[in-house]
Amino acid sequence: MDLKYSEEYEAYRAELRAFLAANWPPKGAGAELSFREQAAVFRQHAIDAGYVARGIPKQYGGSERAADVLKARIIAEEFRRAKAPGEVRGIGASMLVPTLIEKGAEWQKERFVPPTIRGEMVWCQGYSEPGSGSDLASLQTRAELVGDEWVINGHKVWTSGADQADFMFCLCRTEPEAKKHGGISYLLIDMKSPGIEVRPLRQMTGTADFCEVFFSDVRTPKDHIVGKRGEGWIVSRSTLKHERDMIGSAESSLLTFRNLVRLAQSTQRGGRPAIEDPAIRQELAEIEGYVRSHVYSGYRQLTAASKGGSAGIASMLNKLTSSNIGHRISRLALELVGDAGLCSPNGDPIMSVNPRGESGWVTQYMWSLGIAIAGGTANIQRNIIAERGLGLPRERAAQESR
Amino acid sequence: MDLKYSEEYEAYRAELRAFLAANWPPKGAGAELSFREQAAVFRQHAIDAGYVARGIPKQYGGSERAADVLKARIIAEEFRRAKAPGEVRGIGASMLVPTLIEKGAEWQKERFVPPTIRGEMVWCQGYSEPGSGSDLASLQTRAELVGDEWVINGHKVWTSGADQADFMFCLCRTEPEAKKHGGISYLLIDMKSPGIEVRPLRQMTGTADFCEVFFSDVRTPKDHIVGKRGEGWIVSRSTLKHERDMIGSAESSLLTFRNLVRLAQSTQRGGRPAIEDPAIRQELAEIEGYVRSHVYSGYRQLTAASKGGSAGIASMLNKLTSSNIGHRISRLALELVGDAGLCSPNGDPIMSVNPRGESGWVTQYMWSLGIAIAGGTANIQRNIIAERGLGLPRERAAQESR
Amino acid sequence: MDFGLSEEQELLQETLRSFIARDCPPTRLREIFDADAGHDPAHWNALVEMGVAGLVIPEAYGGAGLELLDLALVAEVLGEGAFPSPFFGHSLASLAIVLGGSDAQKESWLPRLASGDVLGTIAFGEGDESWDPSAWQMRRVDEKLTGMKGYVPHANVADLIVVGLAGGELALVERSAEGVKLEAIDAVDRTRPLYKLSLDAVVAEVLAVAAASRVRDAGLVLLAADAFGSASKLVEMSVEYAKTRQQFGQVIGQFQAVKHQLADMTTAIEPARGLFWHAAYAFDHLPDEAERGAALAKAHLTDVFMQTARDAVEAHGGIGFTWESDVQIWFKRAMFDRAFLGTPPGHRERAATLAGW
Amino acid sequence: MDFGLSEEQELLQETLRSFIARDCPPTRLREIFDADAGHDPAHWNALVEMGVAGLVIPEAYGGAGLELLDLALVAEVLGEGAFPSPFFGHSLASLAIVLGGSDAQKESWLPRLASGDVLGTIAFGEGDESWDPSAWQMRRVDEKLTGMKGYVPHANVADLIVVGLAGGELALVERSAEGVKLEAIDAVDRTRPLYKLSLDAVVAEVLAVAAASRVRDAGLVLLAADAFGSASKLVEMSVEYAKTRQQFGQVIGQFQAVKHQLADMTTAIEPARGLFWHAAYAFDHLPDEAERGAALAKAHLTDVFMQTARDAVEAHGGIGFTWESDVQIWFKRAMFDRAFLGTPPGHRERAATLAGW
Repeated sequence: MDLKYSEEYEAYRAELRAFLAANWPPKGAGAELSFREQAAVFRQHAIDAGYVARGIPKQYGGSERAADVLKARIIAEEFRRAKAPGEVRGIGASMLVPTLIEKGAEWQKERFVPPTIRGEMVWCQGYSEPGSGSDLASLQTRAELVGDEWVINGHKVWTSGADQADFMFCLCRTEPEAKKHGGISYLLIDMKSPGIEVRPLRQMTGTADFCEVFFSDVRTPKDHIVGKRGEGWIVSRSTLKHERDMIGSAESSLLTFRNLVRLAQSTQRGGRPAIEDPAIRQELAEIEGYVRSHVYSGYRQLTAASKGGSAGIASMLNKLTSSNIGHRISRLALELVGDAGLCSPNGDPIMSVNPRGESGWVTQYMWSLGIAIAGGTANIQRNIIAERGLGLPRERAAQESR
Repeated sequence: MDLKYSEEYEAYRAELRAFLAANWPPKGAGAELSFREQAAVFRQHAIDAGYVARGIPKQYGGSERAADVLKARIIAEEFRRAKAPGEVRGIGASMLVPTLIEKGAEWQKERFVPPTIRGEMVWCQGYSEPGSGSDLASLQTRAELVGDEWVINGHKVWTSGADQADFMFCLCRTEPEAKKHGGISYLLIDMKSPGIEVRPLRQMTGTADFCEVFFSDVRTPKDHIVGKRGEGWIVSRSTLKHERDMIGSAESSLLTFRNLVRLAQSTQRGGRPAIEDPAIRQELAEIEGYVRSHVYSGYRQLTAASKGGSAGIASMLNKLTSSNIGHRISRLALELVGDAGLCSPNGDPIMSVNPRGESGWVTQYMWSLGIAIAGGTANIQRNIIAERGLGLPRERAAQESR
Repeated sequence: MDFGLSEEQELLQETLRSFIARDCPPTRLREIFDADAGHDPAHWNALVEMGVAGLVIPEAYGGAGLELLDLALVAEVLGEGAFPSPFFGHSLASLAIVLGGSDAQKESWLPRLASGDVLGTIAFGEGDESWDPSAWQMRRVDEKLTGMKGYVPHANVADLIVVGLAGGELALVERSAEGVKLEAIDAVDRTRPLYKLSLDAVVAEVLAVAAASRVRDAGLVLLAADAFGSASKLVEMSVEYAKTRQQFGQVIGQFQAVKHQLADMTTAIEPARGLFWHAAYAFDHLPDEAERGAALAKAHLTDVFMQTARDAVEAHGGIGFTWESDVQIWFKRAMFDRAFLGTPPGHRERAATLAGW
Repeated sequence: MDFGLSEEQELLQETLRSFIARDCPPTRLREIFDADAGHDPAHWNALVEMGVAGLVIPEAYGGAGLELLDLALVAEVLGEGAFPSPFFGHSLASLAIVLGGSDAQKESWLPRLASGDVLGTIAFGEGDESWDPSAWQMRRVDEKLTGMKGYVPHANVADLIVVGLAGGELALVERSAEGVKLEAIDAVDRTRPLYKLSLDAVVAEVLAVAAASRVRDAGLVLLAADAFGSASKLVEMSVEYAKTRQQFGQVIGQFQAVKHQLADMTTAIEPARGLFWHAAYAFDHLPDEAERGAALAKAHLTDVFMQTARDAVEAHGGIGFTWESDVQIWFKRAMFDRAFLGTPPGHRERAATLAGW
């Protein structure tokens, strides 16, 4: 165990810092460009230097470097410190691209990967449906092969950014007679196609961070399928795995916890800062036990991955740990904000010292629920831990239905 | 709503107090008797006066009074206040007698009820087996009819007081080819029969409050069966219901809670009484919310019963509520006793102001687990609430296995 | 010894339930909620018709002369329906005059409050959790009030506002009086909209008896009752959902994990019914237990309601998190019940002190 | 950046695991537990052979010169086996001299502690949760000690006792010295028996440097490590039980409720492994974080262990509540880990203060 980085990595970090100092924010003529243009120019430099799109082959626009989780972490840390635009965010780069690299046809990689990792092509994901939340196998959206085109009819929900996306990667039922997972295919659909209707899906917070997407005879070319017909389930599995890791981030737990401590320091309770209340101190220290566990478990997984191994069952626990922590943090926060709990996530409490911060906690209180639900509910997570992690047998009902 | 007793009941209470003042403790010659003899004499008076064995017909030695839950409560309160011996305690009077009254043959009632309600015949219960805890349907102890006798072989566990009992009421498998609940009969067995071996079963507390009972070719007469052959499951169901009510008592939760408050008042924490610690105050008041809920829910069930009705699902929740409360109380108690948590339930902590009390809490900490397990685990309780109370469908696995 | 409801009380609840089922089913509730309308005046008129407006006003003044328990039973049913209504503020304003008014004040206001000609509300907290009468700052100079009140329910439709003053007295202010200013708050619970009230040298009438703590206690009991009714409804909705929603080839209510969560939700709320019953009964009959009982009932039931609301959202999965789901309406009602008149920890601390701990 | 174990560390753990599996399987553990024997001297000799007795003693004094992390990894494996051993007291006594001894004191004691010729233990608490050095009352007059210590682990087999003095100094007392009196306590955890120690004008040698807080911190980390190993073992035992125990015609591990309880138990303990790793590492490498890290690790892990022990008993049903069940041995170990050196709330309050909260 050694929590310092070795000399090799410290040298790498120094080199990266020099690169960032030289290139971000842009100087000279570059400083005159719009942020979007600045980001595009910088990102290309960063790809050329091997700091971005490291896992993508050069022929598809990446920098094709050997996987190194420690370097990845250093890059993340230093880019964040410099506030420099790193990997393109969003579901296209994080979920579709790895899937295409692994399972896509050559032309698909050539056409879709380069613009996606440059941020020029934006994606949305069409998995969830009103009747099938955690149970993807029961999805109903149909795609029928008519001549050289798939004709798609159905309804997807919980589609983040569908209103801004260029393309969707989508699971559709293509073999209606096949059972369960068998008849599903993984299709790519141009969001400008006729017959697509996108409606915002408003959450309890009042904002609409998701969409519903309706398909009426929407057409996409026959070759816009990833993997074989009926194998979409398998194609999608690796992608879902990535999503789970993304959500389970220990760093966001730590960040939220630090904000909670600040809240307790800035809130009054019975005429004294709330942080001086022994009950609050106990609860904070108790939560910190879980937060630190989560963070160190992340270090351990990182170390295991850097040695080419795995931390075993620990990586299956991230999501549940994260949502458990989110629940506890938000509960204490709601207690601390007091009257602000009467106001909507956008409303300012009367006479509050720190109104924005407090209504932000109301939002967080509601979102802590959304996070517990997203990417599979807690019950699904527990099933995964018990069956895949602990080796317990599947329930009879589940065995029969598959 | 009126939390006072009506005049009729206050008159009944006054009459009862006069009876108790006159009869307990015994005066004159009666005062010379042993406690056991005193209790027997007094109890017969109390039966004659209609205060004890009220639900038992006169022909079987009872006082045969109309059911009246308020009177029953007044009797319980006043007997407790006078420390007078009321109903005979134990599983014979509380579980076997109601079962016999409902399902027993005439000769069985005549022979077994009177000595049991007088405390002269002591019973133990043979339900649980090592292989079947919550799942009575899977029990293995066999009883084979050979001539005019049942010949019993098998092994029972968790039998309270088997070492002091005269008789056992016992579930045995009599029709080996019948499935599940079908082949079980309810037999009465003399504990002095050859072939019975009773061994104490020691709990984690170090004491042995239960026994194991082994049967090797134990014989009991053919007519010592309650109900028909193969119907023992049905016969036993009403008895189990009584047990669940007994365990779920709100009054013992209240009593334990009051002791917890006293513990917090008498324990020091950081140089001050623990009860002055805001974290302890919060936790106590939170627990009190549950305790009061439980107590008032009991009042409500009592009132409903006194009007000949039922409080619906509320009565299914007693057991789980009680063990949830027990868990929370014992957790806080363990925190309060501090060093006493290093000592066995029988051991005194060093330098403790109130040593007996503290090791008592260690016992309570362990027993709070025992209570959660006894009479069906929490999971079984949740199943009952969900299926019988909320009307949710049974699991497929459970459906198939029955 | 009777810890149960009378036939009249059960009838009152059933009448209200039928009325809400008919006149304010979820579709209508939805419309009011989405339009941020606060309530439907026709609904309030119907409650007035039923006698709800004057339930605890003595018969001598045109009311029904009933007790806090009856009012709490109404609150329970309104909670079940997440019914948008000025009931809460009106009831407390009426109680304030019943408990604290001089004969003349009663004469002047109670008949009109009972008949619904005047709608009342209360203005207690001034922000920063200043719900306790001892924390109020509202000043009175020459019979005129100047100051600010933070969260006044349904103030926009109220004619009469009972305002808490520094020192714990209560005063009556007419909304139409000069110097009264209202400002809508972006409140989370749209079934009980809140307003900021500013008074600038407003003429006011001080109530004869300082009954602020008693009115606060009654408010705590009503919130506890609302929480019980609401949480019970959420459990019912979750159970219904579990009986119909299919996943993995069966209704989700057949999964043991879902069953047990629903059983735990039931176990959390159902036994707590007696907590608000007892607190309401104590308010009128057991003076030594009234204040503490109200504090514990509010703390316990609004905490349980909030947790039940979280559990109900989870039981509904993704849909429960949407604006379109009815569950969120109760979720926000839980936020109101929990924070209004002060969050649970403060009441628990007060209960500890009242017990002599 | 390497948050993982070295090959040597993994080998050390594997060696110990194999040893315990062979020489102290549950049957043997049972015998020691039921006989209230405290430990098996042959087991201790084997640990000494493996170098465990001198793990953190510098090589110059015949030890292995390793760090607290290595010691904690041993504690973890001993926890897995609920191994009855004087390891805990001996390790802390050795550390006390390593950290606080003069050269002469080190010379005199460390080689013999490393070789196992001398067995050590510590005497800190004096009852009523007086675990913090600031609370000690033990008096020293003319180089002689008089007073009482409450819970001294394995004192009956120890040759050397490190005693905490009023003011926070540490002193060495030989068990055979005149005026030393031991009295067995009826301790709940029979794998680490406790003794009451009375000193009446006993000759003692005061350590050169007052290292009491550091030794306490090391003890907290070892208890946290023990708790992690023990709780992990309980989860494993519960999973195994659920895979074999039949109820209602199937193994209970097929019931979703049981599955989810086991998943929750896993989620409670497994991520917390890094908490004791990090605290142990901080003890030797991150002085600013060491004290607070130890306090949080002990508080969190021993709380989780206690809850895991309760859950494990419930997962085993009735059998888990019996003396015959192995589960109860770990349950009692949880009670030791939780209370020894002070219960979690005190450490959490200290952690809050150390953070400047």
